[in-house]
Amino acid sequence: MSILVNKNTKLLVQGITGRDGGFHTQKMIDYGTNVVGGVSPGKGGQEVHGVPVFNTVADAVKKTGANTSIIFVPAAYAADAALEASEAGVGLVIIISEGVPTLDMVRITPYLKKNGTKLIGANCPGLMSPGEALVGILPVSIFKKGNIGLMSRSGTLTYEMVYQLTSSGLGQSTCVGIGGDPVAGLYYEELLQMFQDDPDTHAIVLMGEIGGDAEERAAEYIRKHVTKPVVSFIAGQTAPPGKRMGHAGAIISSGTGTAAEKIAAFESAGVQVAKQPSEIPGMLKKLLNL
Amino acid sequence: MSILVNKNTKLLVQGITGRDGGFHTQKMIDYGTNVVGGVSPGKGGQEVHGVPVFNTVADAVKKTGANTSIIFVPAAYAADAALEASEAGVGLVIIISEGVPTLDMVRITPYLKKNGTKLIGANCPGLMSPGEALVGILPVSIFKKGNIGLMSRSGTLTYEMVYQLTSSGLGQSTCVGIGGDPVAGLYYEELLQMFQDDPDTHAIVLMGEIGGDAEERAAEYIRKHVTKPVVSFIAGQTAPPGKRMGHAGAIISSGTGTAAEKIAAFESAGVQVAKQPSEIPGMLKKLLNL
Amino acid sequence: MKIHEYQAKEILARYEIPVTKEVLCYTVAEVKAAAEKLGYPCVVKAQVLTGGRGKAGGVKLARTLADATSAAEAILGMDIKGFKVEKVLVAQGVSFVNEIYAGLTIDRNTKSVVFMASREGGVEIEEVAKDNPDAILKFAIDPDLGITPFVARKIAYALFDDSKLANQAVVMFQKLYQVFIDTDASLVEINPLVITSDGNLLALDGKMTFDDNALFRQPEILALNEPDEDEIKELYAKDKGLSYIRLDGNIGCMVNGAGLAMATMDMIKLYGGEPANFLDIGGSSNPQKVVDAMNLILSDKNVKVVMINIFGGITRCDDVAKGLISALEQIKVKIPIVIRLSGTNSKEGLEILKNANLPIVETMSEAAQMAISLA
Amino acid sequence: MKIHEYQAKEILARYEIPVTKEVLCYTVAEVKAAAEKLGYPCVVKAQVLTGGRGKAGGVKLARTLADATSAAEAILGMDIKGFKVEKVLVAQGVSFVNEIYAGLTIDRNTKSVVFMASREGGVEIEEVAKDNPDAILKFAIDPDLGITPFVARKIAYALFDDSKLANQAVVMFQKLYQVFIDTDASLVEINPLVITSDGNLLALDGKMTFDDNALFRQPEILALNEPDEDEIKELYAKDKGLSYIRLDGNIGCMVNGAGLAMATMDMIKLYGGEPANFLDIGGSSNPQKVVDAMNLILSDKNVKVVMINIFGGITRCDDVAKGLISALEQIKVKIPIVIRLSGTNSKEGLEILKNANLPIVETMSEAAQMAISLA
Repeated sequence: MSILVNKNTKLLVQGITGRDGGFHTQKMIDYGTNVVGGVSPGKGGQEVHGVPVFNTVADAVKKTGANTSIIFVPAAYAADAALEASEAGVGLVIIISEGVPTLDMVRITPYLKKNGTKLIGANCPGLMSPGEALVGILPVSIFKKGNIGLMSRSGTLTYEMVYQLTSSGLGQSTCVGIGGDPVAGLYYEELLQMFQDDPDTHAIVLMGEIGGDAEERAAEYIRKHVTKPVVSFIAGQTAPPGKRMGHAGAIISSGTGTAAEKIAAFESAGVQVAKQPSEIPGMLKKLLNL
Repeated sequence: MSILVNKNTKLLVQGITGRDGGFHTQKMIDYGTNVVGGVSPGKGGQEVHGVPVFNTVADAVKKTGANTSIIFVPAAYAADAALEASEAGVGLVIIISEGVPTLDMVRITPYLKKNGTKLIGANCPGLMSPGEALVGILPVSIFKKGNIGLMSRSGTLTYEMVYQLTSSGLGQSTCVGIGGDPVAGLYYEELLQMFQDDPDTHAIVLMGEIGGDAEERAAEYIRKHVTKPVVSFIAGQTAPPGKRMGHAGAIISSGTGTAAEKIAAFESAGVQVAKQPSEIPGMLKKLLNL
Repeated sequence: MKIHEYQAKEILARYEIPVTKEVLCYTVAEVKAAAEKLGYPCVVKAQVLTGGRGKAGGVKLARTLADATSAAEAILGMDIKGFKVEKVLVAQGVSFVNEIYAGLTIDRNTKSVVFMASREGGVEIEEVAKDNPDAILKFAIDPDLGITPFVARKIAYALFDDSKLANQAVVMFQKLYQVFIDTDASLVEINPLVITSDGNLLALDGKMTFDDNALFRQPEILALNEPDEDEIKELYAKDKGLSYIRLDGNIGCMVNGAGLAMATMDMIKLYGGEPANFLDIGGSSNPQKVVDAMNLILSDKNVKVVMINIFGGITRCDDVAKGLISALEQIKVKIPIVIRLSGTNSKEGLEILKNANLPIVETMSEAAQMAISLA
Repeated sequence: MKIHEYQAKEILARYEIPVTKEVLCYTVAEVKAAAEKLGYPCVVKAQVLTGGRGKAGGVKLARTLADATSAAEAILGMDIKGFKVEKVLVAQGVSFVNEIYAGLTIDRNTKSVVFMASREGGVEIEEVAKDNPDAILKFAIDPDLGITPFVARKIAYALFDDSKLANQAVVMFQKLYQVFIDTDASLVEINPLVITSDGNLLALDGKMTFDDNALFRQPEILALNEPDEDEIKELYAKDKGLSYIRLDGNIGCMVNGAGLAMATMDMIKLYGGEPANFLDIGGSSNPQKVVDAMNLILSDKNVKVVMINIFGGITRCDDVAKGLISALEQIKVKIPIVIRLSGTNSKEGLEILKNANLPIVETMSEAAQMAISLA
């Protein structure tokens, strides 16, 4: 099993006629993801990699029964694309686009919530459930089906971690890149609960970052609700204070969000924190008695 | 019993320091309604008829536990007052104010819904559950406790009807003036269901008006969901087409909303329609075998 | 509140919605000059605040100056449903391939603004609604979102197969919604919205009405108001806190509450009488209102009897009674009055009237019957 | 993006939020003229895009012309946390009875704009947060509603006991929120917001930062940007689709993804090295980016070795490899390069690099250790 995406995923690609949308549509199809349609206003009726293109998400959902949508449209239009998917009844929306204005995310959040639409991203690499479905831009070759659930604010750091896990023989149930923006969709707490509830996830890896207090809140959540082993790594431990390291999330503001605070919070919740990603497979094996 | 308001109602009066707010606060207290507080920004700390006044609804709810609020503030501020009550957790809000802009009502509707706040009005006389509580501006002397549920788009027509009922010995469970504006709170369907569910309501009187299709929808609802006897009267049967009769609701637009259409809809749903209010008590007695 | 077509199109143009080139004219000479300037064909259209001008002959195509002249002569001064045509709009003739309907109004059931659109434009939308309801698409607009681009696209791609037209429509429909919101409209309608022969969208006609309750915050819209004689009376009434509509009968009515006022009229008709007016003195208890209301009723010389039907809620009967006494002191009322008073402070009110020796009855039907017998 | 106090207050003033009378000055002579014009006491304040100017001596009260002169001489040219003071604001001295804090920012947890308010203004809000967290009131603003009047009243009556002040605050707080929304801000702060001796609200200081992601639709805000030398490099990088921050070490880093870039820096430090920069080449696969990135790294003369760490997702390894080859053809890279490439199209990428005879390692820690050994 897995969380969020699996063999039942019927995927729509918003922005399928763009360079990245088209490229990754092919990759997802190659992996076996059930890509049922694409959306690109004014290009309805065309086909991309054999996938039918529609003018609106509503049309696409009506014709294909899509239940998940991945968004590759330019940042200025990404929030509206997510609203469109939500209004059309899509239950899970993943925004890959980078650079979405924060207030756009603030504006769409209540609407998606009202419609019961789950959101991943923006500015994220998407999800991968090895052996089930790729819904994102993750490099499939590094994954292996297994029982580790992984979530991360950073895209490439996720790949790094997956690479280490797979190299050590530890497969993954689902890997989720939650994105590094200040206002994002599903976050640690919701995903921790999903992994906790997924029978095929035996341990959880949480890749954190400096800035904000999401890791501290996750630690608190783990203490209260998570019985499965959780290990973590915090990126940016050596970042200079006050500098914004690419992710808007990664700002150390005075007194909160430092790596030291996050590590302390995790450790007090019984979560082991690795000094470098390569330590994590060993920690997991020990915790799982492998 | 009764619907919506009863002895457990803890009432707040928004706009308590105004002329109408003050006058009707006294009337409601006189009737025995539990008026726990009033709101008037900048007048917090004062008292009106022995009722403490607060600057904000949040303050008032915190201090008094109010669960219902009645709004007498000027029309331009009424929608904001309703939002304030809803945000503070008030479950039932009644807007008495007349002349609230339609788009204000459109704007507040989703917020109240999201918060689970029921709304009555605007531009309505409020509610009366005889022997339980008066939450409105209805003249108490004409009411009598009993088993007829009454709802009406018109204020004074409600009084007229109540007067006829009481004169004929038929008491009322609850009387609700739903208001005559184009966009209003609880409407026939919701209230029909409440009366249907109220064991002490034995029959329902629905006072309709020309314009819109609310009566037609109510007829459909009655056919499907209401087993108790319903009788009706439609005001404006002789109104000239195209003229707006005070209530924004009362416009006959070509082909829809005429008295004839409404009467036909009701009759096909088994609802008896009276030619004048004074016929209604006789109809009810026959239906209830009194 | 209604405005003229030319006013509606001025507002649309301000929001950069393309409208026909046109000139407002008050005289035949102005129409001739406008037609010469705009070229032929052009269209001469009566500007009246009522529908059905087309069927009444208020819209004429002119292919020559002579056409334009005779159209102007025919239409200016014409009576359309009781409205005298005092001005016409001369609009450039447009060659088009298709007529669309686009309109925004308030939907009571979804409690939201609804965008109505149809590929069958050019005729009255009510007729389309009756004959072919599926041809009208309705999109309830979430008030928290407004018409976001995706909503506009949904509407546009439902109406247009061509993506160039759809793109134009996406921009236009968002602006149309903005007009609706910014002006507190109750109706904004473009019918027809045409696809011109060169493949662009253009508003041939425009109609807007506004929420009277919101005019207090719309001074620019209020300034466009051009009430006719009856409406001036109605506005005067509104200004005094009254709601008045003149009718053709002889029994003047003064009632509090619109529903009761309508029921009062129904009652009068039921017993064979004819009401002279609808008059709702509203939900407040200001004695001056009764004075104003009485003046308004008596200004109609057809009125032979006044029936006052008050059920006191927020309007206190004692205030009504005081107002009546005060009104009758100020105006010499020579015609009979029938009063029915009940509700809040009715005891005090009845006491006051008794002292003034005014005729009081107990029920609405009694009052109606007595009024009819005195008319 | 940050702006200066004087710029923030100009924006506030445009929204009719009362701010102190003040003059921006670049020279001592200008300060003298401004002080004479504004009268005494006045305040001379360094305008630098960093916090803590007060502690650094960048704010001085002047009671006389001599005071103002010496303050100007002391502050102009001063270095505050690496920022040279090139301009000062001379502000009229204000007599006040109380200092309030009012600020708006984004709250990640409620995913909304949050209004923070405190009766304990005048000090850094982070200190209040640490010492007396209950003294900070937080109001999450429903994005569908904004700060409606009732929300503004809730905040105002929590801060002010006097209803005259509360009424002023209701108006001001609604405008403050409008500033935040209209400008796509990430922080709007008035600290202190003072109650003047004559009982009015006045913004003594103003601070605003903006969402970089939204600058594309905020040309007026973007025009206010005054980047320093490092920021110019960062902006140049941003313009090229790169995210660059200069640091003090000697190992140049080129990484895709912010998290991996941080982890790369962590790794270098873990093994005893010092990164020369943070450089994220982002999530697209344009070969030109690698050329630009290499130029940027080599513009730092401290760099002794370049460590390239690419994990291909949306960035395809073959594009990175092509970009590298292209970059190395264009620029004569005299220092060693360590490359680690993995992920999407990594096979094709590695093939390309092998043909070009470039050094490749398999893991991040190997790459870090090799880079350190070569530095």
